Amino acid sequence: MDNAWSVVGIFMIVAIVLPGAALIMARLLGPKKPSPIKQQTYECGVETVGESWVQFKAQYYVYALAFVVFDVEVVFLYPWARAYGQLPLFATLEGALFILILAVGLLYVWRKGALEWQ
Amino acid sequence: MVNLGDFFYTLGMWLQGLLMRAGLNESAARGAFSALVAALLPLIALLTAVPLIWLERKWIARLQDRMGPNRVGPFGLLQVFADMVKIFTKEDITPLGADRVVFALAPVLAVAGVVGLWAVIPFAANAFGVDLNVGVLYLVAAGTLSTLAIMLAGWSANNKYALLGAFRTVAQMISYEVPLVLSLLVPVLLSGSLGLNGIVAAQREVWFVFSAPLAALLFLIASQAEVGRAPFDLLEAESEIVAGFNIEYSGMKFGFFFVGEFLHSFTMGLLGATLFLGGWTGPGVETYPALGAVYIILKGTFVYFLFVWARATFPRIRIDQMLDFNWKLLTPLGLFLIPLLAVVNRGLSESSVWLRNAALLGANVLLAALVLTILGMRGRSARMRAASNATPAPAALRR
Amino acid sequence: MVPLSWYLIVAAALFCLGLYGVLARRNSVAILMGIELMLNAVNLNLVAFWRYLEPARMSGQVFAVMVFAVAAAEAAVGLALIISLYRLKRTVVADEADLLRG
Amino acid sequence: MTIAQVIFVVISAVVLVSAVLVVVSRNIVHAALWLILSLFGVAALFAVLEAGFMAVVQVVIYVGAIATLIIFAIMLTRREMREPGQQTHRWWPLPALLAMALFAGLAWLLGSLPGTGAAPPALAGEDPVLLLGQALLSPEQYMLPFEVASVLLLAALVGAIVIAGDSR
Repeated sequence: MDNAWSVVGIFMIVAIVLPGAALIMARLLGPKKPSPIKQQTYECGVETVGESWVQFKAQYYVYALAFVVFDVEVVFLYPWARAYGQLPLFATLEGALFILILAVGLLYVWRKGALEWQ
Repeated sequence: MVNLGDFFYTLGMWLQGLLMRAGLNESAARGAFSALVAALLPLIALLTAVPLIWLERKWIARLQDRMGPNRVGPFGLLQVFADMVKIFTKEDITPLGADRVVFALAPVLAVAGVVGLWAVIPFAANAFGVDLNVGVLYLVAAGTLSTLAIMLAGWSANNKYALLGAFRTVAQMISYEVPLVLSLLVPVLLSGSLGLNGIVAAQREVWFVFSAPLAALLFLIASQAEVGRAPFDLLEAESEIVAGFNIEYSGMKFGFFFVGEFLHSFTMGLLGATLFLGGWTGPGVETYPALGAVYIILKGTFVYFLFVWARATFPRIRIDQMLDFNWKLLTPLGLFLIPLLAVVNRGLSESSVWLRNAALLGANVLLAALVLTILGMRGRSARMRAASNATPAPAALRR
Repeated sequence: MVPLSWYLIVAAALFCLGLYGVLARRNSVAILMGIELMLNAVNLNLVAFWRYLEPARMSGQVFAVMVFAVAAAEAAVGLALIISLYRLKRTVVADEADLLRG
Repeated sequence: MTIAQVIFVVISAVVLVSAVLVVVSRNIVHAALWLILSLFGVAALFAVLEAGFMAVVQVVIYVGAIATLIIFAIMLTRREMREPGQQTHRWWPLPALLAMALFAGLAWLLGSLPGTGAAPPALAGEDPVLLLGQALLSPEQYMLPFEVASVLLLAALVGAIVIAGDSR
């Protein structure tokens, strides 16, 4: 029990079990009268045409891509933010350089027009 | 001697003493106690949703010049319980062709992701689930569960509008996660600690909302978008995608998405209070640490009120505006803010607290003025272009 | 107490599963998932060695963080290639990606 | 078995079983979901190893970012998913045999390795994240890889945008 994460583990298990138990309780309490019409896919009363896989804009991928890159960047920045105060000023500038290199990436994506929704 | 001022500590010690008298040794008693806290805190978090829903409905009603719930019980206080009875006894419909397990898992994860955030929030000097040395990153990690839940919900329902809505929602959530994590980085920069207790302790003198107001603003906007409330509620635009990713959900499963949203908003309020408004610090906390719980709940409710206020005030934005606002304003702003604050903070680390914080505030104001000037210039040129396009073209150019 | 060898065995099994996925799957997204499993096995090894051999020096964790960065870059570029290929040839099956054969 | 060992075995079982399901699932979306569970399991193993930073980073980067990217890519290339066709090669037993042989070899090698049964040494009193930051920032340690990582991410961003956005 000396590992702080064991508390987090118990916490997450309870956080998943509680709503799960409530769902089961609701299922027991609620009526159950399934019918094919009721279970149809809902589209405001209009009958469904085709399957549920519709073609998506590839542009969603561009945003996901930018997100991944910046997410990884920020993860690198957290140890920097933790340590820079106890290191020479040089270390602060290293972090700034790290951010600026990626800011160039954002500028490139912007200039390329990949961020224009169409 | 019983010190009621330090209520939580006294309670904890009393319980541990009880366990030790029952035959456990000291470390086992401490372990059992923290396991008990870890098991009770999620329950408390879930129950918080009950007063929250009433509070928010009343606030929204007052902001819109209505009464709000006022039929069931005094001031409509029992309305939420009536709704709970209703939602518990509703039929639980799973559409044909849905992936049943994933369909049921999604709402559970949506709630668990929000409740998971409560594990690290310090409510008072001695009242918190656990003090992780990577608390701030833990918040980001727990937040990914909510994104995951929405993807699962959208995919498993076998409905094209659900999938479309889920894609929009996820695009919004991951986009706004960038400024959110950038704004979470600022308290870490200023306090030199990743644990939330360390961040609160570093705000004893000056709250971070005063040394980094821009970061607090980023946090406010990004968390509103992360929760997906107006003006960022285009992911459930009824007129376009009939309620989005949760279209096929009914009964308790729908209720969980609903509860998750309310609870997420309030939890973000608590986090905003912890990271930027000094958490449980306040007058008299040194002598009566239990007062901290009162302070953080008041501050958290205040931030939550800001979220509700924004929800009641702003009209819904379009998807291109939502993405532009994030990638062309908030993210670059965050990227410039962080090195600026780091350099100022590190450069003045030897000088007095007040000078350093004044310089940080000055840096924020300068950056804000710069951004506003650039935005003003861009807006003016856009208006000029629009005006020149509106005038009829010369006859020679007309074909 | 869990000995180091247990972690290494789990990591080895994870690596071999990933390897099987990479070699046997036809869908290129599934191949990429296999690569992610292999990278995770490597990370598990790095962190286990850090904890058991040199907890005072952070080399193991630094390497693991670098693996994260490489994994993210690889996934970003790899999936972009797959999407681009899908647009061009309407397939994500790796064997059918024979652009040079014309 | 002690409690720690039970916890380890349970988490490892989750990791390995879901990894098996990743490589054998016929439905690619299910494979992605099992991958997410496997990645969560690895994060839990990191937490057991008291590498808290690694655990949260695993969830943030792998589950939050890479898995999201994979699911987006699956949705964008969806036609293939509906096809009931073979998900593995005709000659799939060959890689299976190869993987098993590799595992047997590694296991034999591990068995002959000395000193893998010892208990882990106590952690240093310092915050591991602080030590990690210092290691990443000091010029005599890993300053160069730190900066190169940012260049790598820049290259990945530019390259992926060029590749994925070539239709416009």
